[in-house]
Amino acid sequence: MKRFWLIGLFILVVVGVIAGVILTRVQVYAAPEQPIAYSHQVHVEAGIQCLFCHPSPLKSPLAGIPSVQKCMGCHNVIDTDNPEIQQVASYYESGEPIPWIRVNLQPDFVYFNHQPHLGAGLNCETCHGDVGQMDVTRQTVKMDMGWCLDCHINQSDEKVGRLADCLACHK
Amino acid sequence: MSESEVLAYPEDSSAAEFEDRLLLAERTSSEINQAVLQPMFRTSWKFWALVIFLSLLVLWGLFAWGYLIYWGMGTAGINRPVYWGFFIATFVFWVGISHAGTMISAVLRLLKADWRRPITRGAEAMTAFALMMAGLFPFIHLGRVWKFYWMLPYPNNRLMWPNFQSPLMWDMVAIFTYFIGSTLYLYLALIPDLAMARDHTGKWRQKLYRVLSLGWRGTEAEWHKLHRALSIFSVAIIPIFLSVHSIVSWDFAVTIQPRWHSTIFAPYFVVGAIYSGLAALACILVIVRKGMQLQEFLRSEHFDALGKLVLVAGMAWVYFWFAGFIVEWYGNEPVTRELIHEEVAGSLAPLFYLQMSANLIPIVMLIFKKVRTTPWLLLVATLLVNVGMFTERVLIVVGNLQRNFMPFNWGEYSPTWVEVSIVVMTFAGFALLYTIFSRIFPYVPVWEIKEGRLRYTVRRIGRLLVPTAAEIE
Amino acid sequence: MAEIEPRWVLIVDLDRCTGCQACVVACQAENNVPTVGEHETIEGRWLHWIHIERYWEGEYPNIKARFMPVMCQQCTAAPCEPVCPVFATYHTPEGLNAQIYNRCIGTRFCGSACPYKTRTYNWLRPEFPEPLHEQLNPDVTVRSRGLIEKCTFCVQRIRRIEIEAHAQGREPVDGEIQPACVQTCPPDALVFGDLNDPSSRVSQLATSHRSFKLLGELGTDPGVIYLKGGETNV
Amino acid sequence: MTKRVSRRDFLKLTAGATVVTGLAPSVRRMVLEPYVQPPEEVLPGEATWYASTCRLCPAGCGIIVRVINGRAKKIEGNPHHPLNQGKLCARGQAGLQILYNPDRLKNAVLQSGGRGSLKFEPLYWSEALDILVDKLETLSNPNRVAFLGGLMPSHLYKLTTRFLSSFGSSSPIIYDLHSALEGRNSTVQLSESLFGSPELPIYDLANAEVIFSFGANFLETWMSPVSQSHAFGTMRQGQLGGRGFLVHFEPRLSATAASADEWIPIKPGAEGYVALAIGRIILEERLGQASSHRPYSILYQNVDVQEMADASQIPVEVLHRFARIFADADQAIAIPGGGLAGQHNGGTSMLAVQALNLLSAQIGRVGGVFLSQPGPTAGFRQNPNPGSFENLSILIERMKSGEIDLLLIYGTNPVFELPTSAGFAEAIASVPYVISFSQFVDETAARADLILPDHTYLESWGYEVPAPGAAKPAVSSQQPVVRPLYDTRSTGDVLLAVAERLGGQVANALPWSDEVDFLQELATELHGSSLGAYDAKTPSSFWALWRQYGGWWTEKEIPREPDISTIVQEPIPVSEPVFDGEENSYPYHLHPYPSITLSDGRGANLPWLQGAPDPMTTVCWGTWVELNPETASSLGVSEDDVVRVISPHGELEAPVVIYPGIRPDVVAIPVGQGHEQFGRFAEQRGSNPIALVASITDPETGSLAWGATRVRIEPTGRKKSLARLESLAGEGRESIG
Repeated sequence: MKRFWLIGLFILVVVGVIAGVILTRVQVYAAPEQPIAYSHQVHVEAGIQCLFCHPSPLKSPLAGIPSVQKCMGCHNVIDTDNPEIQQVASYYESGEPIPWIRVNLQPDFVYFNHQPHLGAGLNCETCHGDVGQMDVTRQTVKMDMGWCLDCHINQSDEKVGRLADCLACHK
Repeated sequence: MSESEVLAYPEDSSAAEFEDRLLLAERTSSEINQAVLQPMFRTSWKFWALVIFLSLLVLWGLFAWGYLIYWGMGTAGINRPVYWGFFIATFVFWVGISHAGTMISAVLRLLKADWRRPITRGAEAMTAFALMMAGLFPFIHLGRVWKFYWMLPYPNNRLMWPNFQSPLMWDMVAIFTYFIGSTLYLYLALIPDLAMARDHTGKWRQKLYRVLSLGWRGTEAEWHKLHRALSIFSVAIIPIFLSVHSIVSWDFAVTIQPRWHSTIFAPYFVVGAIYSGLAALACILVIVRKGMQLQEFLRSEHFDALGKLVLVAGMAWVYFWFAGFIVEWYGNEPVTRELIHEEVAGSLAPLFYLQMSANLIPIVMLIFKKVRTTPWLLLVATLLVNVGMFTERVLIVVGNLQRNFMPFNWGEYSPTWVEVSIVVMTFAGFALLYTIFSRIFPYVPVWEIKEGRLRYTVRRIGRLLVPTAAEIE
Repeated sequence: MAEIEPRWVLIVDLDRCTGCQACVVACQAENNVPTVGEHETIEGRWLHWIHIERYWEGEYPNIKARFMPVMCQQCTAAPCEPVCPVFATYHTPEGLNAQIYNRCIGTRFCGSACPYKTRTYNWLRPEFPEPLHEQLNPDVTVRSRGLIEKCTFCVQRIRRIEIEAHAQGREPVDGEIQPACVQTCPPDALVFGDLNDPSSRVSQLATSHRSFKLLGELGTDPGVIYLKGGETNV
Repeated sequence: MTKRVSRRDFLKLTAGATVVTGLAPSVRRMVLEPYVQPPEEVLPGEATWYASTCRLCPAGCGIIVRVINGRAKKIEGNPHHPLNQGKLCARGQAGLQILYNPDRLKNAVLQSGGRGSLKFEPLYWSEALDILVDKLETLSNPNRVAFLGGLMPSHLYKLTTRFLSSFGSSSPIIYDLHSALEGRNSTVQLSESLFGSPELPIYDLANAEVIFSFGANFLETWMSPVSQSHAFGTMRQGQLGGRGFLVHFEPRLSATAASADEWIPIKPGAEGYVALAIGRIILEERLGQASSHRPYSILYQNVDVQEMADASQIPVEVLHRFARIFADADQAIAIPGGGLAGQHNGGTSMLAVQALNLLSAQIGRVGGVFLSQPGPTAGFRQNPNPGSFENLSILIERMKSGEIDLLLIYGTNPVFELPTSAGFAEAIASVPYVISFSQFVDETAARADLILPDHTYLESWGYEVPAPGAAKPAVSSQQPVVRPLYDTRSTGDVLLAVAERLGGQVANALPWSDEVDFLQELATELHGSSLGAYDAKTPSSFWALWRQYGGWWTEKEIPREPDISTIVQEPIPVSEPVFDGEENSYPYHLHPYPSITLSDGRGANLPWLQGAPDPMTTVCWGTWVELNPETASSLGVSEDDVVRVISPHGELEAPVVIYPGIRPDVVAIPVGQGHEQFGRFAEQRGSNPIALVASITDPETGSLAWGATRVRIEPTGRKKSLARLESLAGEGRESIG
C-alpha cells in the first residue's frame, strides 16, 4: 500500500514536470493576443512585400513596425467597413499608438541587430517562418541561444571567431 | 574468548589498568550495548532547550541569508577591494574542521592505533557535518545564487560549460568528492551498530534502523566485506583529504595577490586544518562526554592521545606558518611588507596577536599531561585553538585583501549583522545536526570497541599477567 | 572582415590629463553605471568604471599632485580570466577582456584576482528613480545586483561603428571608434585605436619614450598604455 | 469569435499551468507602440543626434544629443563647434539628469500654504499667466518690478530686456555665484578699462610657451574650461618640438595647480604684488624684448621689488627667476583669474597681472591675448554680462525698504548663492509677490509665491554667444532635442504671452507669436554671409542648417587684436588686501572654491555629479574642510574629524581633509553643497561656505570679495566619514616601493 503511494507520487511528479515543460513550449510558441486581429496572410496574399511595412531592417537594428499613418495610407479606402479596420482608424484619429504585443522577443541582455543579418543574406523567413501563411502571427522557432549558435558557430574560420564571440550579442 | 574467561586481578593494579584501558571491565556485550544506547534515549528538558535554541539561531541565519539574497551582497560588509569576507573565511574554517574525522578514522585505522576506537564515530560525524556547513558558503557568497547551476557541467544548447581552469571548479569537485567519501565512510562503519540498535529498540527507531542497517546480520562474509571496504576507503580517502584543503588554499594562491601567491599555502592549509580539526574534535568529545555521560567510553587516555596529536599538529602548524612568514618578511617586497606591517603593527594587529596567542598558548598547555587528561583544561586549550584558527582564516582572507598593488584602492572590512548571523547559523547548524545525530545514532562505535576487546586479552603466563594483542583484521 | 583582428588599445597621456572627471561622468552616462550614494561610497562600493587616482609627491610647499585615470587595463594575460568558474569573463579575438553580465554569477573571484582592482561589483539593487531610467543607454545591459562589471572599452560603440562601416563596405578608419571617455576628454589625453594597424595614432604614441604600462612588472601586458607626464615628446 | 475565446482561455490555462508547475519560463508580454505619424528623420532603433548648446555654465559649448525613440540618451560635444571641438566636461555630460530629474516641477504651481510651506497647488498655465498679468497691471509704478537673472539664454535676456524697457522698468539684474567665483564682472571691467571693450579676453593657451596663471582655475570652472583644457592639452604635447610651462599662483593647490609645472602657494591677496614685482624686474633688467618695454615703464614707477617680495612672502630670487622665465619666452601669458577677483584688492591685482601681457607685448600675438571677433554675429551680442555685487546690493536694499512689489527670478538661486550677511532672505520676505521660473524647488523658489517652471535646456529653444568666445566668430544655437516631458513652459513664451495680454507698448515691442518666431528672425540675419561654415539658398533652409549645425560660425579663424592705444599711462596702484575678521580671533583665511562638478551648487541635484569625485580629494556627496597638515596638527584634528568653521557672519560644520597642498593659514571649503531645498539628491547634504562670507566688495569693481573673510576653527570632537574614492591608508602614494 505504501509502495503504491510512493510510486503514485513519483509518477505524478514526473508527469507534472513533463506537462510543465510541454506547456512552457506551448506558451513560447503561442501567438499573443493582439489588440487588433491583424492577419499577415491577408496582406502577403495581397502582394505586399515585408519591407513595405517593416522598412528598416536593412539599415537599422530593428525592422520596425508600421506607423498607424502607414496603415491608414491604404485603409482610408480599402475595407473600411471591417470593424477591425475601424478600430485602426479610431486609433489614428485619437492619435494613440496601437499597443501591439511583440511576437519575437529577445531578453534585455541580447543585442540583436537585423541589419548585419540581412547583410549576410538571410531572408526574413529564416527566422520568422512563413508569416505569409499565418493568420495570427506567432513565433515559429524558440529563439534561444542554442538556436542563435546553430548558425553563428557554423561559419568560416575567419568569421567564426567574431560571430561565436559572446560580445557579438551580449554587451 | 567469552567474558567468563576473563580473570579477576584484585591486587594487581597493572592488570586493572590494562583492563580499564581496553574496556575489558566486567561488562557483558549486552551491557555495553545498553551503555551506548541508553544515552540516546535520554532527552531531558535541557536537551530540548538546546535543540530549540539552536534551531532558532539557524532560522535567524536563514532569514539573514534570505535578506542577503533579496537585497544583494551589499548587506554584508564586503567591499572593494575586500571582495571576500567572513563567508569565505568561515568556509575555509569548516573545511579545515572536516579534516579531523578522516585523520582520526582513516589514518589512525591504517596505523592501527587502537585508542581511536571509541572516538571514530564522533570524528566522522564531525567531518560530514562540517562539510555540510562548509558547502553552504560557496552558495551563500554567490551574488546570484539562483544561477548556481551554471557551475555544474550539464549539457545545454548554449554550448556553455564551466571553466575547469578555475580553482572554484576544483574546489567544487574536491569538496563534493570528499563529502561523498566521508559520508559513505561514516555510514559503512555505522551499519553493524545500526543492526545492533535495530535489535534493541522498538517503534520508529526500529523501523529507521531496519532500513538503514541494510539487513545486516553479522555473518562472517558481511564482516569480511565490511573490513575490506573500510580498509579500501581508509586508503582512498587520504589523497582526497589532502587535496581538499590544498585546493581551498589554491583559491588564494593562484592569484597574484601578495601573501596569497605562495607555494607553501597548500601544506600550510592542510596542517592548519588538521590542527583545528583535531582541536575541534577534542572540544566536542569533552562536551558530548559530559552531555551523554559517556565517561565509560571516552576516557582520559583517549584525551591524552588526542591531546598529543593536537600538540604535534600545532607544532607542525607553527613550523609551516613560520616557514611562510620568514620568507615573506625577509623578501621585503613592498605590498607584502605593507601587509605584514598591517598585521604586526597596523589595524589588524589585535586580530594577529589574538591569532598567535590563541594558537601558541594551547601548544604550551598541551605539553603537560595534566592538561591533556583534565577535560576542562583540554576544552579551554582546544577552544583556544579554534578561536585562533578561525582568526587565522579571517586574517588570511580578509587581511590580505585589504592591501594591494594600488594604494589608492586599499580598503578596510568589518562584518555586518548579516554575515555574523549566517556564520553563527553554521555553528548552530553544526551543533544542531551533531546533537540530533547523537540521539539517533550510536555515538560510540560498539562493534569497534568489542573488536578491540577481542584483540586484547590479559593472559597468565606462569605467575605473570601479560597483556597480549592479536591481529584480527 | 579584417584580415588581422584589431588589437584595441587605449593611450592615456598623463601629461595632458587635468583630472577633470569628464571621462568619469561620460562613462557613467554611456554605460548605465549606477550611482551608489554617499553611504555605499564610504563603504568602498563605488562603481565608476574609470576613476582618476590622485597621487601626492613631496611635502608642502614643494608638493606636487599628479592624476592618473585608471580603468580596466584589458590585460592580454589577464589574471581575472582563468579564475571565473563560468566563463563570464574571457578574452575576445580582438584582445578585449570581456565581461558577460548575464553569465556572471557573482563569485567575485575575478575582483580578488585583479591586481588593479578595477572590477566593480553591484552590491545592491541599482536604483534609477523615475524618470531617471529614461537616461539608460539601450545599447548596454542594465546590470542587476550581484554581478561584476567593468570597463569594456565601450564595446557597444566599437560594434556600432564596425557594423556601420561594414554596411558601407569599408573598414572603420583610425579615430572613428571612440569610447565615451575618449570622445569627451577635453584635453585629448585619451586616444583609442588599433595597435595592429602600424599607421594608427595609438601605434605611433605607443612607441613614445614616455610610454609605460601600469604594474608592468606583473606581466599582465595591459591594453592600456600610459604616457608619462612632465616630459616633452622629443 | 468562439475560436478567439477558446484560444484566449487556452493561453490562460497554459499560463496558469506553467506557474503551478513552477516552470514559468521567460514568457513575458512586451508592448510595441508604433508612431502614429512618424517624424521623417527617425529610423526605428537608430539614434538621431540633435545639435544644441550646453547650458550648465555660461561658456556655451556646443553639444549633440543622442536621441532614441524620442528619449535623450547621451550628450556629447559637438565636434564641429569652434569652442569645444567635440569635447565636453563632467557637468555638460550630466545635463541629461536635469531633463530626467525626478524632482522637477511638472507644472506651474502656486505655493498655497504660504512661502516656505512647500505646499504647492498645481495651476493651469492660463491661470498662472492671469496672476502674472494681474500683478504687472496692478503695479503702482513700473519700477516696482525687478527681474533678477542668473544664467540666462541670450535670447531670453534680449526678450526680457525688451519687455522690461517697454514696460518702463529697469533692465534685469544679472548675478550668479558661478560668475562671481569666476570673476566675470571684474574681468569685463578690466577689459573695458584696458582695451575699451567690455568683454572677456581669450588667452591663446595652445600656442603659449609659458603661462603664469594667477588664481585662474582655467582647467576646472573658470570661463570656458573645455576649450581651455583642450588648448592646455595642445600646449602640453601638441606643440612642435616643445612643451609649454605652466606656473600657477594660488593659496590652494587646485586641480589646475596640480596640472601646472610649478605651484606657488601665494598669500591671499598678494598676487598683484608678485605680478608687479615681476614686471618691475623685467623692466629693470631689460629682460626679453626690451624694445617693447618703454611705453609701460611708467606703470611700474612706484614698485619696489623688495617691498613686494616682503608683502608676498616670496623671496626676491624666486621673483627674479620668474621674471626671467616669463620674459625669455617667446609666447608668455599672464592670466588674472577668479581667485584675484574675490579679493578686496581684486581690481588692482588683475590689472597688475594683465599689465604683464602688455609689457611682454603679448596682446594680439599668437600665444597671447585676444578678444573674440563678432564678425557678422554682432547683432546677437547682447550677452548678459553679470552685474556686480554692488548692483545687487542696491536691489536688496530696495527690496528691504519696500520699493519692490514684484520680483521675478530666473536662473539664479540668490538665497543659496549670496552670503547670509547680504540679507537676501530677509529682503525677499519683504517683497509682496515673488515669481520664480525655476524648474526645481530650490531655496529661492521655496520663498516664491508662484513658480512658472521653464523647460529644461534640452527641451527649449535659444542661442548663446560663447563668452569668452572662440577663435572663430560663433553663435551657438539651442533647440529642443525631446518633446517637453511635463507641462512646463518656456519663459520666453511666457513673456511673449504676457506682452500680448498687456497690449499696447509692450505688445508692440514684442510682436512675435512665440520665441521660435523671434529666434528664426534673428538667425536668418546671418543668412547670406559669405564667411559662414555653411550657407543655404533660402532663409528656411538656413534655419534648418542653423539647427542642424548647432549654430553658426565662420569657416576660418578671424582673430581680433585688443585695442591698446588708449591705455592710461599712470602707475599701477599698489593696494593692500583687506580682510573681514580680526586676525587674532579669526586666524585663517577662508578660501571657498567652486566645485569642478557641482560648480556653484547648481549641479548638486544631479546624482552623476554628486557621485563624481572631486579630483584633488576624491570626495563626493559632501562638504569638507581642507587643512594643511601643520594646521591640523596644531588644532589636534585628523582626517574625518568634524570641525566648526566660524566667521564673523556664520558658522558651519564639516569633516576635515588633511590637504598637503594648501597654505597653513588658509582653509579651503568647496562650494556647491549645503542645499536646504533642491531635490532629494542635494537636500540636507554638506554645508555652504558662501554663507560665512562677509559682504565686502572690491572698491574698484564692486565685485563681492568672497575670498576676503577670516575664520577660526574649533574641533567638535566628532567624526564623520567622508565618501572618498581614495583609501586613506594609501596616503596618496602611487605605489609603495
